[in-house]
Amino acid sequence: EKPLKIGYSMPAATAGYMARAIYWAKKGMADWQAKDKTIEFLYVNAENVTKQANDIEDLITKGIDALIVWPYDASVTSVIEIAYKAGIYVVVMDRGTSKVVYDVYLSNDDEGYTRKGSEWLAKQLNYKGDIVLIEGIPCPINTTRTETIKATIAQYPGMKILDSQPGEWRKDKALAIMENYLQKYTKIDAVYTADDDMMLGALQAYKESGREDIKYFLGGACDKNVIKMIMDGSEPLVQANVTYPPDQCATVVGVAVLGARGKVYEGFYQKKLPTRIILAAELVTKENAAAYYFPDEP
Amino acid sequence: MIKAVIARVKKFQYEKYAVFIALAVLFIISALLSPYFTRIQNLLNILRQVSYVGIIALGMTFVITSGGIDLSVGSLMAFIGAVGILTLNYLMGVFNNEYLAISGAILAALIMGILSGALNGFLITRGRIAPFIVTLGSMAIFRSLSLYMASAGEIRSVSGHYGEFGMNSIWFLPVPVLVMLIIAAILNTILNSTRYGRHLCAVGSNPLVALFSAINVNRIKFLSYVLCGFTVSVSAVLLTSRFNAVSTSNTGMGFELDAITAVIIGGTPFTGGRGAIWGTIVGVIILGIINNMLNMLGISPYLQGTVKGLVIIGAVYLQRQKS
Amino acid sequence: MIKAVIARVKKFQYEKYAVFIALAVLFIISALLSPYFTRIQNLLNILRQVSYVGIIALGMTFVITSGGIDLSVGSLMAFIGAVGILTLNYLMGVFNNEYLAISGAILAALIMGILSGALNGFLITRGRIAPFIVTLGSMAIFRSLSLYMASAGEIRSVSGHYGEFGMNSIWFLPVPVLVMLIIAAILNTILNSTRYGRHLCAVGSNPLVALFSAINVNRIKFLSYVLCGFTVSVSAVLLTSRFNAVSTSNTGMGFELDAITAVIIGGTPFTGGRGAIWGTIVGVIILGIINNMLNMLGISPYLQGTVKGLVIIGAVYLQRQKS
Amino acid sequence: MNNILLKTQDINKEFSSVPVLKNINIEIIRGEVLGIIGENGAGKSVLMKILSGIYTATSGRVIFEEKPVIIKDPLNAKHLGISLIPQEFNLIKELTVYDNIFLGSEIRKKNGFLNKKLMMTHTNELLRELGVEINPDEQIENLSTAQKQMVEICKAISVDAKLLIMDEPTTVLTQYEIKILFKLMQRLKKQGTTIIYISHKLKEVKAICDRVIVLRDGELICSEMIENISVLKMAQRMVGRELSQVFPKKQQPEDEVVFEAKGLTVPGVIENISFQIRKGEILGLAGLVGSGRSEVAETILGIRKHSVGKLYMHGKEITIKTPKDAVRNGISYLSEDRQGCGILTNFTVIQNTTLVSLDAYCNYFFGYVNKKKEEESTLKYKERFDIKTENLDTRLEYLSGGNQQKVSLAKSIDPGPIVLIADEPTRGVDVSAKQEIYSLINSLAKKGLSCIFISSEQEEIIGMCHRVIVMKDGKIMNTLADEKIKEEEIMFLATGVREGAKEV
Ligand SMILES: Nc1ncnc2c1ncn2[C@@H]1O[C@H](COP(=O)(O)OP(=O)(O)OP(=O)(O)O)[C@@H](O)[C@H]1O
Ligand SMILES: Nc1ncnc2c1ncn2[C@@H]1O[C@H](COP(=O)(O)OP(=O)(O)OP(=O)(O)O)[C@@H](O)[C@H]1O
Ligand SMILES: [Mg+2]
Ligand SMILES: [Mg+2]
Repeated sequence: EKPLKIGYSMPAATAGYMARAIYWAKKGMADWQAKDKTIEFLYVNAENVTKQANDIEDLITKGIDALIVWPYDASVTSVIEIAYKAGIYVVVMDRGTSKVVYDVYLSNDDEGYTRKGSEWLAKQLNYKGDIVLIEGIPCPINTTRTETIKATIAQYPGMKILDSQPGEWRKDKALAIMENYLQKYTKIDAVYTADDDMMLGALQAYKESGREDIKYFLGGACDKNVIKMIMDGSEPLVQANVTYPPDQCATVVGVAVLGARGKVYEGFYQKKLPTRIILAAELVTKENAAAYYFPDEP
Repeated sequence: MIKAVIARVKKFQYEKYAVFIALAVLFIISALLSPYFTRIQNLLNILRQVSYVGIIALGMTFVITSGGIDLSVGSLMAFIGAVGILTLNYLMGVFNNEYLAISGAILAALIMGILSGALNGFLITRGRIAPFIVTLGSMAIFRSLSLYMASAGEIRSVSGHYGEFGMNSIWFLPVPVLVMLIIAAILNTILNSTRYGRHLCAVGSNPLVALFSAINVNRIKFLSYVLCGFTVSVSAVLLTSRFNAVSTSNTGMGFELDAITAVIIGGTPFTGGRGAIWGTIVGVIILGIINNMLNMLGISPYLQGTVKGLVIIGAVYLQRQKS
Repeated sequence: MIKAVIARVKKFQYEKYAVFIALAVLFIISALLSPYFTRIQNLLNILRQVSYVGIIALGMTFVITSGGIDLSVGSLMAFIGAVGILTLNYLMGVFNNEYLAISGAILAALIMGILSGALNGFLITRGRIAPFIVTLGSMAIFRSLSLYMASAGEIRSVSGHYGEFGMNSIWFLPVPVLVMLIIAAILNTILNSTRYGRHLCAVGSNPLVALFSAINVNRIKFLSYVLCGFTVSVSAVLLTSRFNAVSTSNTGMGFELDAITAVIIGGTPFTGGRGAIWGTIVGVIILGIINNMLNMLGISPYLQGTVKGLVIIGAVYLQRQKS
Repeated sequence: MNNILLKTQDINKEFSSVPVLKNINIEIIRGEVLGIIGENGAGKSVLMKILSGIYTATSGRVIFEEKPVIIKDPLNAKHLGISLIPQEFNLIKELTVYDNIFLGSEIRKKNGFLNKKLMMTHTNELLRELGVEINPDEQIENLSTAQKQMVEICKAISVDAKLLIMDEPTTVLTQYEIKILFKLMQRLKKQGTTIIYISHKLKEVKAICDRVIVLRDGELICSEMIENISVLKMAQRMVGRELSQVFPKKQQPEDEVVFEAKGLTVPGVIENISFQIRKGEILGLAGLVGSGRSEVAETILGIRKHSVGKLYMHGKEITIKTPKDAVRNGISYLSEDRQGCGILTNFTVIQNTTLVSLDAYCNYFFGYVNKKKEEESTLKYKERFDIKTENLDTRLEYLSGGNQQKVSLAKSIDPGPIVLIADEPTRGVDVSAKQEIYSLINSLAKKGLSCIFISSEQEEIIGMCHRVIVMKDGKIMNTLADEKIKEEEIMFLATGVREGAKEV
């Protein structure tokens, strides 16, 4: 087969989740390379959106056939567009673009991610109780998540969101915020954090405080340590999680290879791969936790 | 005696051109390491990629020469970008001429840049607060205000033409590169051939002596921050035009560190009193080449920081002065 | 005459205690705004929250007093944390005494901190490279090395006891707070009452005069970076012990800016020559109170930056000196 | 038109409630050269700074050209036509000579750009008039102290001031340069410039001034036409008491050679410098500006690397790489560049005094400083030199120039050196303190100290030294001893010209 040059651009690992995403991206590339020696991967990593635009330009200069981008945010659309218009096979993932400048868009479901989780939480609490939130860094995904849970909880008159503060996707920040919440609110029923790193920080603060009012801690995105807790039942405060699988970063590699070669999945009767693939957010509980446990992830 | 003169001349030239030598060394190494590096398109890419930080670094050179520092440039960039695009979108509804709207938005952005710089300058000179603190504070404030304007999301322009000029090339030079070079030429002249430039160095070197020499120290400092704000706004207009959008949470992130680094690599001392405009340009280009090479060579993302750190230290080591 | 004395005393005290006054003002405002603020537990929380940056800021005070700067502290924290926990996990397999393993790991971390600080100091003094560049470079390098060690993920300790001492309180003071206060007391004595402290101020004030005064300028500077590396390692041990883990991508992120800000709020001038250890402690506490109040008042995340920026500028404005 | 250019009415100045000027009423007459003298800390510089807008008076008025004026900053003073050469250096080290001379009053072309060529030409003219060879395009940081002083003077005379204030312009100049300066002042006077001249060199005051004003402790003591007051009288008025013999009696040095330099060479700066100094000897180094005297000192100190040459202490060869080595070997240096190399302006009097000798105040184990001991020994210097300061914890930036110099001297003596290199030790010090310094050096010499005495004041060299080395262009011209030490001879060796043989 004809050699294929695939460029892969991701944001840098500034949070635990991104580290796992990069792990899967690399795994995806390594697996394909082992299968098919004619594929060359060029992987780049950006600390900010401007650097990502530069990265994509550099990849185009190196004459790639396909481009996989996890955009920092939708503002890189215009640069992705250059690649797309130049006839490069473009796969965009996760945080979307503002125009259709891709052949395939593959993503997790941010809204579903929060809705599934918050509905589970509401149900566990019998639709009654007070919740505190810990958000990530202010950015579009964070806004989606925060607004979704606010909307979900608003459906239930017995429930109230007491507060929502930014924990920057960081364990230590979330811990400090939780310490402050515990001073401020004498009764909290559950804690929702926008991802697992922050949930672990908040949990630690709660345990250190010696209080006994909180019933549930819910994060998301299946940190391996959290999944282990759920599997083992070692932490009664943590009983569920929602998937936001970072292995999408490996999946897109296959999508790009097939797409760039004009192929489709086996048994897929359409001429082309689907333009939009949205991965469902699944609720993880003790029953199904084992399926989501990847001990090799960072 | 003649010997002494020759020695003097030699030393002088080495110091003056050290940064260019560092650039040449880096260029040659890069050319040897990657076949893509010397392609015209790649070199033009590098130039355009660095031009946004480059333009800011030019203003920063003035601020650092005056003995100050401006940490707010990155956030200010997002803020001005947001103001510019919001104005554009608003004006698109008011005027029926798109170009008029674009001009209005650019004007608004430039004015905003000047005002924001003036605010920094005012607090530093009139308020007598350390530049580090003032601009650290305004860094937080500008970012926060831009996040607030769009709930941390991006603001897209509704104009189809706004995105054009930022991507155009004139003859073969991309517009932002051209703008950077023009501003550099102007600022270089100001720094070396005008009264303001002289006074700037004097203020940066020893404000007390400058005061004794009947120089209006506060005015000189104030203007350097205004200028810096202006360059940020120029850069913001070009960058938002490139994206035809601004990301309030991301745009300009970390630019302050890049700009300061470029200025210092370029030979302007951190303590002020002297400034090297062309040195700054070389400084940003060095940073650009490093980033480009990291991509071209496909170095592990985890180890890129190590390579980058080593090259920056190495580039400055090459041009360190004899004791 | 008596009048004169009174006036003198007044002036002297205002400058010296300005930062304490700023703290008091902030404290009173906070107490009025939020009923939870003055709870003992909340105040202890604030102290513990700031102690990690606080310990680093103490070392930073020495570096800034010497006329330098250290941008690498945040990354170094992650790096040392990673080294410490990896060593711990390794030693847990070698020794069968857990406490022995923990002691070994802490020792390794402290040594690593001293060595890393020494590396910075060496490049700055022997290499004659600007502190800004050296530590910017090593910031990138340390972060990159720690990311590499764990593929940007988290490294957890396998020890059950390592996490304990970082959490303990002695009498009622949390261990990290106690450590911070003890280090502050020691460094305050060193700065004000020993030969090294005197020489440090001399070097920061005017290196040429220091050189003529038979001071080994390079040695003094070098030691300040070593000390800073040491304080980072102490802080790293306490922080990783708190979490019984280190996140290579997150730990220490942005600590350099917080530490420098605290030092400057505390009254140490950015240009060196003078240092205020207790001022630095007050500086971190001010930062801690700001963060605490932002949460307590439930201010919108988008606008938190604005409030924080304003308060920092305001706190320093309160203590600006008369011209 | 009235012939009074400037008048002060009841000027008072306090620094944090401490009065330094009390009800000063003076009149300055158009076209005169007015001398102002007074002890260190008398308030001369402060008064001048008030006239040039650097400080504002606590109370009182200034009348300039018959109009009351408020001089709020130096810019304001410049517009009025008042120009000041401050006592401390006032140059930007990163800028060139001509930039500094025209700083704040740059010449511009019609298009607004700097007219560098014209400024350089003017600079060249000014420098030639002063008789110094400095490249106008040279950076200040590459100049020697005396050269800087000349640039400073150029700077002041380059502006067309109505009132030119010179605060101790000649402290580091030799007679040769001073003569040129005086010629220049005469010319300016003829052109109608009024000059205020502050100096501790009373003979100069006598020579150049038309009238002299004496300040003591912030009060105006008297104003006399120069014909009516002798140098001795001036000194008495300043100090308020009789003054005894200026120079102490020279002691015969011992025969033992303490220190020796052999063939010191720093390419392009000094060449083949060899000399010996005996125990208790005071060895003078004389020469013109830029003759390389300070460079010899800096080379011995290890600040400059010598390419050839050896140093011996008590006959044993010593290697000195840094000033620390020098101090360890018992060599101490008093720099002529007080603010650049000598003292730390943000350190207190005590901290400065003990900076070099700090080891003696520390315990061995921890380097813990015994502050009581520090204070005691600093107090001794304060009393001995009459250092005028509120208390010993005052930062040096708040001391007058002469008092800073006294602290600087204390600092270099405190380690108890075997060899003291004193570079312009009496720079800016008043007459009575000068006497005190002379007698101190003399008594130390009696106890066995060897002193290399660098000075631009011939009188000092002649009055103090056992032998004098005269330098020119970085080389030793000759060494004079005992009765051979004469002004005429030193001048001849330093310039290579006999007095009156040639006009420069
Ligand atoms: N900024 C200041 N703050 C406080 N005190 C000051 C300040 N400047 C000067 N003084 C004090 O004012 C007094 C007069 O100082 P001034 O500099 O006028 O003396 P001077 O007559 O010029 O002496 P010298 O001959 O040594 O130069 C001194 O006692 C000095 O300590
Ligand atoms: N940093 C430097 N670089 C190059 N040349 C220098 C430097 N400093 C001084 N010189 C030169 O060295 C020569 C000697 O200067 P020096 O300061 O020793 O004179 P001096 O005899 O001490 O005069 P004075 O005692 O009056 O200051 C001068 O010609 C000067 O130009
Ligand atoms: Mg004076
Ligand atoms: Mg000299």
